[in-house]
Amino acid sequence: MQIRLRLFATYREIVGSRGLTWSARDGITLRELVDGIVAKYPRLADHRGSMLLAVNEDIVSAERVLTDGDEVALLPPVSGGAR
Amino acid sequence: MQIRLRLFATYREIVGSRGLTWSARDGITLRELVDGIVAKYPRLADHRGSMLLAVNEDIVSAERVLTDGDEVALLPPVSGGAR
Amino acid sequence: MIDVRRARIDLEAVLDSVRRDDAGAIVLFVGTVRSDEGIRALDYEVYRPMAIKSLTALAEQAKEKFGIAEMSIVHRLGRVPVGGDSVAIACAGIHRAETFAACEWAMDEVKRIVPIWKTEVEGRAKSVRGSR
Amino acid sequence: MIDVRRARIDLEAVLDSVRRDDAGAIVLFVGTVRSDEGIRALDYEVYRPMAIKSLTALAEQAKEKFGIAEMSIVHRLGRVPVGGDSVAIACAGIHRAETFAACEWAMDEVKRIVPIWKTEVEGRAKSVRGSR
Repeated sequence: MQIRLRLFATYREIVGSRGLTWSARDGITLRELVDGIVAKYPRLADHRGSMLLAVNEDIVSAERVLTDGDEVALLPPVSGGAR
Repeated sequence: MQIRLRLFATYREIVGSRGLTWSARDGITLRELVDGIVAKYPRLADHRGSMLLAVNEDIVSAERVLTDGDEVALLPPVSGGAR
Repeated sequence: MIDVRRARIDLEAVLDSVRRDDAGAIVLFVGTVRSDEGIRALDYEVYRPMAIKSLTALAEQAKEKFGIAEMSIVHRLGRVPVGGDSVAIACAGIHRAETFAACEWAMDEVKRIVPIWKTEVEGRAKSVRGSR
Repeated sequence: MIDVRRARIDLEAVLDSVRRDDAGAIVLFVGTVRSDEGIRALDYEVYRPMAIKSLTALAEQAKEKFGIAEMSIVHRLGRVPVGGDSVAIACAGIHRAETFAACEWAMDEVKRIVPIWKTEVEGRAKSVRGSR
């Protein structure tokens, strides 16, 4: 199945893209998906502890089972507002 | 000597004027001046406890000795801002 | 900017008066005339020179007490209809906690010590009101 | 009014969006890009649909939590130069204590949970700067 991936700030810089499509086996969990992404982009590994995960614009747990067409976003810690 | 008197809000309504000139003997204290004003406008008596007194735009004590030409303001409790 | 004036308060100008490149937080408080049974407006009466003096002192005190960069206070005088702005306090600081605190403190002080008095202006309940 | 936008924030419009005749207190917070050694601007990046969703939820939560009447939040995205406004939160309530509290709480939440990230844009120190 196809998962749409969205990347922001530091993660975008590491991966070199704002968004890409990721092929995954059916029934994969969010955690397994992220394992695969980190394996391909090892510089993401340092950020795993502070990474927030959203599926279809909602923050969800890493145990979430993904479905074809889901939009998964890897979110760095936020820093809105002024400096 | 001549004292300029300024009145606001409730006090203005009681006295019927925003300001007037008051003749007083030399060396009079602010307290004595107010005694005279209250004697002339007895409806001010109820307000004496909450009345603030200013001479030449500064809040001062009732023991202040007045000088010719002083501007004395009788100030009701303030209520600026919105309701 | 410290002012007591008859004209409408230009909020954008009040905000701009406290802007500084080194102060990243601006807090503006606006007090408006709230609608209430039978009230059409408020009349503000002021002892102007003393009010200006005490607002100026208050802004200086706020800067010292809270370590903020700038404060402006503008108060209306005369008649302000329901919905109109009667007072605006803008405050700029480096951090937001003290900027909020300074603005709130200043508004409390305005109500406590600045020689401004208000009178309610009552409106007769005209039958026209029911048609709204 | 909840918005995340590239265009300059119209503060007067943000204020007007929370006005209500029965709410006499309005508090506006404006976060601006603070000048700092070598910084020329901040670049704001946002996960827009999620940001809009979380700002909307946040304003609703603030209304419930503090009993205030209205809240608007507008955040810039893209490049904001030093001195520019990056975020505005306006809040209207009946009493000022909770209106201040709601506005401050909302700004803390924006920084804590809304998916917006900033990157510093550094400027080379040009000799022109010395002429100012």
